[in-house]
Amino acid sequence: MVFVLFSNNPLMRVLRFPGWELGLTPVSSLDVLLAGRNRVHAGWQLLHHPLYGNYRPHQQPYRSLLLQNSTASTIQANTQATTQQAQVNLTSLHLVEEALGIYQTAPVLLPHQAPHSFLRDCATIDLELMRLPLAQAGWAELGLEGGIPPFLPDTLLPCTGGNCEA
Amino acid sequence: MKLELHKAPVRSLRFGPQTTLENDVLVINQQELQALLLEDPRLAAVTVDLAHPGESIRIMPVKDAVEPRCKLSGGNEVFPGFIGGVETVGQGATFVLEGATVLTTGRLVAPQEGIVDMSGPGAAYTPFSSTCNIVLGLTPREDVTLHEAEATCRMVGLKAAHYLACRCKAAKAARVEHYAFPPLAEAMAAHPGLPKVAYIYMLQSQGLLHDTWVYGVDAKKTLPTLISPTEIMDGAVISGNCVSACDKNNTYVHQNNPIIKALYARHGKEINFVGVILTNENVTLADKQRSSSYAVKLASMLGVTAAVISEEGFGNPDADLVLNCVKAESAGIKTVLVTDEYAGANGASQSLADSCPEGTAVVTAGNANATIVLPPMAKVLGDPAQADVIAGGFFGSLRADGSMEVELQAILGATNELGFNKIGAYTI
Amino acid sequence: MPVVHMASIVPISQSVGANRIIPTVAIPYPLGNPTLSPAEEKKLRRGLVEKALKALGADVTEQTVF
Amino acid sequence: MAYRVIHYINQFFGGVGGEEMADHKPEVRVGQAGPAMALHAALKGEAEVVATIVCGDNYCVANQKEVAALVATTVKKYKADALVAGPAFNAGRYGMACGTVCAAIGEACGIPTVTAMFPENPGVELYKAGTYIIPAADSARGMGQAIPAMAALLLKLLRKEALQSPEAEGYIERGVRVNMFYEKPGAERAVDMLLLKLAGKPFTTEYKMPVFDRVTPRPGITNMAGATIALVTSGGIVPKGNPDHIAASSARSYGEYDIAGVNDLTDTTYQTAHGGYDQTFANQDADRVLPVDVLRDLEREKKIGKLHHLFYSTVGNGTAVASAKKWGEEIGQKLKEANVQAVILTST
Repeated sequence: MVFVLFSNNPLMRVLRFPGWELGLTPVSSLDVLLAGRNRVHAGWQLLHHPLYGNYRPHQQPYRSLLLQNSTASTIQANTQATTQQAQVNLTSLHLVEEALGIYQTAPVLLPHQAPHSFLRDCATIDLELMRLPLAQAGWAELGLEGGIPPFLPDTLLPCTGGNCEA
Repeated sequence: MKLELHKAPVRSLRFGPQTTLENDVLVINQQELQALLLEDPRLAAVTVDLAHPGESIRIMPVKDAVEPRCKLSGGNEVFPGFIGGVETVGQGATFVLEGATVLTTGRLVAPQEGIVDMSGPGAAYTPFSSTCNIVLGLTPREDVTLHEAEATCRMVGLKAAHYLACRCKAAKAARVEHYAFPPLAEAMAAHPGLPKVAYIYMLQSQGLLHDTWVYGVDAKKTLPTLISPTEIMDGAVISGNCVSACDKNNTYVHQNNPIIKALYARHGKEINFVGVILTNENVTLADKQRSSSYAVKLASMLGVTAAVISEEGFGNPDADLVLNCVKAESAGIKTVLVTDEYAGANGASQSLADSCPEGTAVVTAGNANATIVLPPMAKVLGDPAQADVIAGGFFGSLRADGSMEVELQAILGATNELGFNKIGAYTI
Repeated sequence: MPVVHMASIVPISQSVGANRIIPTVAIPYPLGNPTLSPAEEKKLRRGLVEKALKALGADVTEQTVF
Repeated sequence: MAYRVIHYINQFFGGVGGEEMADHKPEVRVGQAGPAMALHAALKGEAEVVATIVCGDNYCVANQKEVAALVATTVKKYKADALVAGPAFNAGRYGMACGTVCAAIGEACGIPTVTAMFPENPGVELYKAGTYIIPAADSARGMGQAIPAMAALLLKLLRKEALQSPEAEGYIERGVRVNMFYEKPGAERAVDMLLLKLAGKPFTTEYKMPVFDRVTPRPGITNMAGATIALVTSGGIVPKGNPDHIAASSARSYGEYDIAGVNDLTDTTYQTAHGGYDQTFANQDADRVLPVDVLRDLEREKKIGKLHHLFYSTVGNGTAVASAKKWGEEIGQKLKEANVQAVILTST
């Protein structure tokens, strides 16, 4: 199985994810979502829901997304499609598109817009909420033995997404 | 299972030399309570304050609300897995200090909202402006991890609630409520002709500060399960959910679940209320699929024709709500969903992050993004520094005159998805 | 006039009520495939469009995936 | 004391002139002009129209911010409690003007605004969330009906009376969710609703989940070699540079583009405006979304009669279902008038 982890959470860059493809760059949470969406369109499947359970996009500047590419997984194939058709996971597609809809309802909070203590907590919460999906993908908490690593925020890269406002 | 709730009303609170209930006044020995709570080595400091309905007091950020209860008989103790052992609760008699609430406050993370105003316009939106509140200000030691800090604050609230009830349990209850939950075989045969109805009770279970505990077990690690409503009344379900104040189900609303109450009110008359199914709201899609299938399967095994489904939180739990609804309806179970809405401050955005054509019957607890201006209060209990975070615009904004414009999201229990309040929404 | 919906995600096409549906290749390139040579890609596209014309020529009574 | 109302009307109803005066700059007249007189009368002394603003429709649509600012200044100067605009009936630009002015003033000044227009006026879809729109007839013959309805709703808003449902109050549903306190807690309402649902009796959901329409399939084309086929896409294909500024998401419009003489879409001539998918592949070759090249071949080979010289494009991503439905109807109408026999609709 092949995994990709997209995240703008600086804590994720301290950790080790052996054998995984990583897109750990300081972009906006929306950019993370867009990167994940492009993979979903290319047939990858989300391993967890792309929205938080309590924070809205203007309340949490960080986002991590874990996706899997596995032809043997339970992808709902579009059987009548041409042979060249990428098999899109409908659940992932539906959830990522609905999540993007939610991202449009309020301005996205960018990391540099929030105070440092707030950022550290948000990064911690993002990591905590990712623990289960990461663990289910076989992650063994490498680098977390000494607890949550020190938090070093970084400068945001320019936004690349089609519908983000810098 | 049979449970009696012995309810002793509390109309006022004061500090005194001995914790006791005198003529509906809950007298609290402040030092004794503080000393008990400070037995937890993870706590650096505890303050105890009192807040009454109508006072010019703002309490924030509130982590949890707990109703003081303890067992009179029936074995074990309330809050199994925390105060009580892990043995079964929900039978015998339980003493309740009705009208009193323990509110735990203290900073765990930023941002963290959870406002209770005891008077003014904000008071209309929180159930806890009409209870007499014992406000615990909690400061965990600095070397305690966030996980430990959350666990400490959670435990302290339960401990205080149990202590208060225990010290007063000799008092005579003004009223005794009787609840029975028969064995399945009896329940199935009872009330022939009445439709069998279940309650699918969704619990937030996504990780730190987004968790719920059942008999001491982290709900994300459970499969959906059957539980007697009387067990819920004895505190089998505990909140570890500390964000999104408006629609987190704090421990108090679990203890007093209004959907269970409403189903009991019709039981034997119009419906046969045959079960409560606890299910979780996890982050992984595999868990969401499994839990929704399993919860609906349990409902099918009970042979119910209808179910009320309640949500906790918003955003990704909307997907669990929709999965539960679609799977139940396709199994021939008619559903009513209880949720709240995030339709934007202007009310014009899409309310839920997910939807399904099967969701034809929805009760809403209102738009959490609607804003309200909270005037300044004479006293702030808890951590006033949190006002800075609120001032930062994450949940609202602080005005020059000390008033705050906040979304209902910041007010504890404002859009409770167990349908605790009368608030709702409609389309203009 | 008849309409044929050439859509990457058939269930979405069905849920929005299309009556004649042609499944296409992928969301970012419904009528192409960048991994093919230009000539092969055009052949693929032509095949899909011819299928669409066939669908437009067919009488259907309910939602039909061609 | 009577409430004070400002009335916004266009050049035609202000007596300035017709289409030739559509660039007329806004002017403020003290008291009532045109329909403001009827409105003033319908308010029966409980409110009075203190000033009338007359503005050319083209001017307003082209200078929305400036006109809104002028109206806001006028509202403040006259200490107005409310703004009324129109009725615009089925005049498209007048509808846009009334909608934009009402929405802007409601937001900037926090006062009630009411307008009226024909339900299919494009201003309805664009501005209904931002103001109250009374459904009016398609022409000024409906003035007599619209004005009293506007006055009645306006007075309710001024008195801050709780509004009932849009049907009961007679305005077009704004699609805006408003909180209210019910008589019973939500839990009891849920069980009440469950009992009705169980009994098969009618019940009213408190929140309607979005649903889609169905249409009856049309018969197939019998003579494909003689048929004119049109291309429509929700994949956002537009001429390079996106001249109509179709939004990447939550589109507010669709584009109509002439492809007469275009045999192939290339990376220098066409692109996608769509923000809902990775644009790389469509920008390299827009035929991957809109198969113009293949249809030209088929046209040449007489497999189809011809490819319609216009194609229509919008962005599906996040676009309101109501807007999409309305554009679908408009595009359908245009294609029908152009004698198009069949449509290929592509989606990403």
